[in-house]
Amino acid sequence: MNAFGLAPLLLVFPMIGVIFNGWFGYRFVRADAKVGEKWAGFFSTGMALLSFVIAVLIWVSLLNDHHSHIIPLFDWFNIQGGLFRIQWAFQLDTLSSTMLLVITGVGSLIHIYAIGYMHGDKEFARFFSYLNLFLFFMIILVTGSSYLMLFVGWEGVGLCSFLLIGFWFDKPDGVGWANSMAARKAFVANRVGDFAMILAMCLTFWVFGTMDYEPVFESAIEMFKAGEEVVLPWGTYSLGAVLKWITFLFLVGAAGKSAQIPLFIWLPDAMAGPTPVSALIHAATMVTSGIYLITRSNVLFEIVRASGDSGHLFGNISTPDLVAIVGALTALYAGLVAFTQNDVKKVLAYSTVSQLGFMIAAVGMGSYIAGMFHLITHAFFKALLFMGSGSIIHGMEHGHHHLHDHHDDHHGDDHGEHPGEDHHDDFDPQDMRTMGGLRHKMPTTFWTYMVGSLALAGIFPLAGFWSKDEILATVADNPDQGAVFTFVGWTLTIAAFCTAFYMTRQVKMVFFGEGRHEAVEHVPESNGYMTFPLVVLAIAVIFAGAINFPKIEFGGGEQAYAGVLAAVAPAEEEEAGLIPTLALEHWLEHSIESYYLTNKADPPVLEMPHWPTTLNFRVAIQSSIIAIAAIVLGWLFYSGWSKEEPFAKDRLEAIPVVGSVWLFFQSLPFDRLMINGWVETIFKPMAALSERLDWDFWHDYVHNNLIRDSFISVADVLSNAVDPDGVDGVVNGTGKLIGAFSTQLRRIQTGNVGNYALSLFIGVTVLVVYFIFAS
Amino acid sequence: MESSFSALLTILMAIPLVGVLILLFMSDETEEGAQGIKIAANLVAAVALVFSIIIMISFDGTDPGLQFEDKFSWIPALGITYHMGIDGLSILFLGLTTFIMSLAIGASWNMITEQIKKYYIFLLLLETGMLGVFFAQDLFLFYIFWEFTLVPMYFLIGIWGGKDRVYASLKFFLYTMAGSLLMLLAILYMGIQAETFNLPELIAQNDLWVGNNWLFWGFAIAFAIKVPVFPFHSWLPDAHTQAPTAGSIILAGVLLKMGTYGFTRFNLPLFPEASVEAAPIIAVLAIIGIIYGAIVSFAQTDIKKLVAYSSISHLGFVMLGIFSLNEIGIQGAILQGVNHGLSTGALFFIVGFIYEQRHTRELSAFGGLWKSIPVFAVLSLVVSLSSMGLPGLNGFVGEFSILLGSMGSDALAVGGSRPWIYTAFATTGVILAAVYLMKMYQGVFMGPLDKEENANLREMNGGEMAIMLSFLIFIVWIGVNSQPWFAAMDATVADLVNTQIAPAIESITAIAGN
Amino acid sequence: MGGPVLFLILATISVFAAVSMLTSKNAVHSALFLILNFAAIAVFYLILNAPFLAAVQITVYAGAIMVLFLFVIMLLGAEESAGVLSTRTGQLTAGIIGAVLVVGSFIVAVTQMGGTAPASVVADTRPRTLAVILFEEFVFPFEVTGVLLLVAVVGLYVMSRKLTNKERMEDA
Amino acid sequence: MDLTTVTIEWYIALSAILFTIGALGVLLRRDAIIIFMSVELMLNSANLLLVAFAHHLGDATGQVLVFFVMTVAAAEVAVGLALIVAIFQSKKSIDISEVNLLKG
Repeated sequence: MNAFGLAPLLLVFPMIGVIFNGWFGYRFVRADAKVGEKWAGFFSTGMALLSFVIAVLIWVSLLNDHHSHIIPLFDWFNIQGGLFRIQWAFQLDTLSSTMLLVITGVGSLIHIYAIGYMHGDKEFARFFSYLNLFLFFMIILVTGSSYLMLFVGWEGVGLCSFLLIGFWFDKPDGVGWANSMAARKAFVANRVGDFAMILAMCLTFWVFGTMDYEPVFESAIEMFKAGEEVVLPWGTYSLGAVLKWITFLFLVGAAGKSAQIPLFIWLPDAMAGPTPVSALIHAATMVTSGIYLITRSNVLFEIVRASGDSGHLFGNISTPDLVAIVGALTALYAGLVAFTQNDVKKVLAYSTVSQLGFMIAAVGMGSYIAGMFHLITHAFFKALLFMGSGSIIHGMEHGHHHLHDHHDDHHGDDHGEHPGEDHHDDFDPQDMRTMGGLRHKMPTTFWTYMVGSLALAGIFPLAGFWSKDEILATVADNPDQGAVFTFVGWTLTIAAFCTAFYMTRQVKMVFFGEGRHEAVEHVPESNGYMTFPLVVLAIAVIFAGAINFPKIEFGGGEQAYAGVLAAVAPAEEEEAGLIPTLALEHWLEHSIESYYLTNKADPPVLEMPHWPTTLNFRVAIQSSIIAIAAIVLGWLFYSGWSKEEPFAKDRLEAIPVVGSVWLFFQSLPFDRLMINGWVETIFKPMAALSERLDWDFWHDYVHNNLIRDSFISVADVLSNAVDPDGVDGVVNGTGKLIGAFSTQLRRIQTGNVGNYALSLFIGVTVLVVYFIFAS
Repeated sequence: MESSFSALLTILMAIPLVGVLILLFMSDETEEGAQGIKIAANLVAAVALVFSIIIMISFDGTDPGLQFEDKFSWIPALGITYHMGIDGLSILFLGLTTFIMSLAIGASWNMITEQIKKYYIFLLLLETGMLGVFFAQDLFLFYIFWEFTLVPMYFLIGIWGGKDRVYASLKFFLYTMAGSLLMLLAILYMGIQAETFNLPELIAQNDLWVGNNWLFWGFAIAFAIKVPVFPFHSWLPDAHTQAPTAGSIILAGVLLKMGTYGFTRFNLPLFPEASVEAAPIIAVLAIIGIIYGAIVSFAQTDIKKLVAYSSISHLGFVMLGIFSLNEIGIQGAILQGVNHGLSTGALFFIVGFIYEQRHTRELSAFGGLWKSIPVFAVLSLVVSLSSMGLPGLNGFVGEFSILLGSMGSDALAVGGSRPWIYTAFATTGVILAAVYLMKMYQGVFMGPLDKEENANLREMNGGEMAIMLSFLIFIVWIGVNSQPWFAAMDATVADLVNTQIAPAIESITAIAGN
Repeated sequence: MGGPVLFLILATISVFAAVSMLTSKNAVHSALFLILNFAAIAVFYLILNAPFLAAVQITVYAGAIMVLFLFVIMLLGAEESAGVLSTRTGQLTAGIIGAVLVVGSFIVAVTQMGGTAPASVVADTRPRTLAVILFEEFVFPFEVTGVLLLVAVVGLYVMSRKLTNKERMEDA
Repeated sequence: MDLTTVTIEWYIALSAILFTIGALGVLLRRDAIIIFMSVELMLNSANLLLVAFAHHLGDATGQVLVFFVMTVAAAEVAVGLALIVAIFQSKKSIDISEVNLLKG
């Protein structure tokens, strides 16, 4: 008895939600906002929860049976002549099950939260139908059994992201246009990644003859074992040389979706969407699909790593190395930018980019379990932080409304001294500089936010500590992997410092000190729909580290390394303890095929970096010290922010050299490079040029002037010179001749019936005579 | 020659003509008369549609040859035959034609108010002509139908078009006509040399023209103008923007496909070697068209012109697929032809629907229409997404097959060139499609609703809803389950590739190898 | 084929009736002479083994068609016919020469062809047999004839209906 | 020429004479109604010949053809008389020499 057959229901439930809310919910809300919101909200939450239940059932079934299960539905493509066949099929294994649990679990909580957050919005039902649609596509993404099905979800979540970022497209004063521009930017940036995905899939097909995961991986392994070469229409290549391009293209695709350098610029703008969206799509689920993609394709990446020279893209950097480097650089860069942001959500957005960099770096180093582990914990605490920030924004808006309602009673002059604040339209409920001291106003939000921040900073024993530690330990545990690992290790360590620092800055600015705006005085705690998910997630964050506790061996460093050699760690050695260690690893390793190709295989096919299995005390202590140092520093820096001067220079900006660096990062150099460098200087002139070239030149000039005018001038010559005497003479002469002849003929037509009858009669007679004498 | 007569195709072609006869006896002078004409025209189109569905259902996809043949000698002295038949190359276009025609005739209900009788007569004549183009299996017959379609379209643009309609219709007519002349020369040459105009017989002796590349180009230029392939595209924006909505739908939906169909039906089997030799050239033109069309489309502020230019981009994909010269590419291209007909047809309907109420097509005049006409906005979103190739909708199925086919193309790899470069450039069209379509969609439907005229728009009525939903059903169906659509042409295309193109590639590779 | 005497008598009657029809001034008289001619021909039909046709000849021609003629003559009050013969001499001469030529041609034809022997069998001319031939061998012409009649009816309607005011305006 | 039995030639001659009389009527009379009567006469002469040949050849088909001729005659008379009435309505005369709209 297993639940795999229920897989289609995973999609059916969210789709029902989409249809219900798209068709009925809209009318319900319009008819009666209060009751309608209940219906719309609870219905789609219910659908998300039902999907979660199915996901749990599938998980339970997989506990008994670790193998991957393919549930085919029906053919999508089938071009028999080209042997190209793609089915709609689910692949249920431990990896997709893990993703499913995160998506539907966190997704359900965010649905509940959104009921509270979106309360009062006229487009309440539309919002929930988008959320359900997003779940639908996200589930396709993680359960598809082929790259092409993954791509369906991949584009589908991009679409939902577009719709949800642009959700408030009708706000006045240009805000609506800005929102929809942000949505478009996200869509197009994602499309750049999709460009690479399409090429990667095409290449995969022509190399392996299929796009289904399992056959692709199996034949890749077979070809690698046999040292076969790949025959493509344009030549013959070694497997590594081809796979390095496929994996490179996957990296570009992942960079688009998971907001890595150079395509991350859309994610901070995506904060224009409602906060539950930021929590669900732009923190917990969609943006992690790049990590999922690389983890899913681990065999291909590991073969490239093991291919030596032929797998090198440039110098001696192979694709997995490049993945790690891109991840690490993104982690650092986004961490630095997060320092400079004053918008409460933008800080979290850059933080997300940075943490995604950590995960990408982890999978790039072959530490797929660490990447997935961080993905899960990050989903918990970043969703928590985003929802917390939503709660704060909500509170600030309420406070401001409250203030504004009493505006007539109090005289507004007393806060007119703050420029940019004297008019209520200029009030930005997301600006951290106007906050402060919210911990008393919003206790639940505060405490849960603290848990999330500390987890993100990597403080023991919260979830972030364990997962981030495992990533850093990967570097430490693989001292033989060369310069790339060392570089990535140091970069990530600095990024970890940044993480702790900017989170401290944020927490200090938002919750501590004195309120720097009157609105703070009137901020209420958010309602139960919003705080309940916060509490649930906070508890999850506290305990989530348990899903992959490392083994703890007190044998000192040397022995720790020895333990690592066991690394690759036979599952049978599992120790019975109070808390099971390495649960996630034992669970996921069934889906990471390359794991079975190392020393588990006989003979070993691949060599891959070791996965950290025991707690590396050096790394743990080092990173804890860094985190605590950053927190202390941040605390000192940002204490005593004056109530009177909320918009004074930032503390870091005030320091001579650091200040200019700070300003450099605040000006978002990368975004400018991408937007100005690309769109402005390349695309717009091209469009203008094409307008000139196509319309003015090709259409108007060539056709109207060259072709038409030359035709007309030739016609002119003909009609004025040649025609009158030559052609015309002949034509007119003929005409006159006919005219004269017809004048004579005309006389015969008397109009008298008798005459006509006579001619008929004569004709008949002649014929009769002819017939008689002819015979 | 052996004659056979299953009559189905001839009857299908006669249905619109019967409709024309009926309409001739009706009067559009009174309100009721005009109503009657509309109903009659819609009924005739519906009958043709039902009839074509019956033919499609009874079509056998596993048979590579012609089916439902009507074949007898017509002018024996010249070797001209009356030969109609369909196979995998044309079966989808048969359905597309009758389907698009029904919708175009339906879409004209409110949009055309003058000279109704003539208008519907021209539409029905056009339907017969287009069906004839797709059925004809004799070069002479084909040429007659090919030219015949020009006439009704010329009048449709010239009488019911926008303000520059005379210019546009003349340009359309002359452009296409000029291209056809070369084809006529080629047809006459071939017919006289082979002493027959019957297509299957000509294909059987296509060795006669090996090395005679001007014949290939004679056909290719005529078709390229119709498609239109860059740089022959400049009639298209004029014709599209000036044509009435139904005209644009038909133009995009079916007439342009006559060009791509011509390539598959005539160029590939008649001149396989010339096709292989020309593949890189045409593929490059196709890719220029993809990128160029997309960029120019982005620069437009008139939404109808934007959609018109997007056709150039989309048909670039189709051309690339055909000249990949393998099963995946060709089948993808044929299906993409159908897809383009559906999604661009629907886009023109959307533009027409908005234009009818606002009398402007300037992007800046719109904004926030989602708020005033939400149902229409949602359906338009799906159509736009289909046009930009979102997986799960029809556009992706065609585009992806084409890209896949082009990367594995042996023809494009002849002489050591790298097909993946073609694929990579063509794929940028996918990004650009998102850029220009999103620009249009966002500009029209999103943003604040700050103009009063936009706030008072009416939502679709029942008939318009039915038209949109008919488009959408196929957009989703093909997108989710393309297998039956591919199955219809599997056998024919495989036969074409195996018997004609593969040997040609082999011989040319052998020459290039030496 | 009957005796020569009978033939000559009937032939004389029919020719006399025809010539009288042509020359009489009164249209009603012309019609009555024509009926006489038809009656003579009906007797010929009886001689020629065509009793059914003879009956039809009387009912259709003498009955229906000629009644129609008389009806129209009286409706229009056109008894006094407009001139017996054409005043144009050219026409007259040409007509007479033509007539002579035709008759002459026939006579030449007859003499040249010589006498062919009549068939030994006597055809079965019962109405039933005629019907079988009509509906089997000639069914398509029969249908076409039906269409012809329909067209005639439609034509009659078109010609005889009253003009609408609008059309009268257009005519003027 | 055998004058003792009535052969087919006799009938040919008779019908030729009748036909010519009819033709002359058409040519020489100006009264439209008489012209139509003459046409009827011509048709009858043809009928007579058909029946005579049917008898001569022993084949009833000739008689069947007479039916068709009669039908055509009936249709012609109906249309023709209607025309005459119409002409009379507009010209107040049935003299065909006054009807010459086709004059070139």
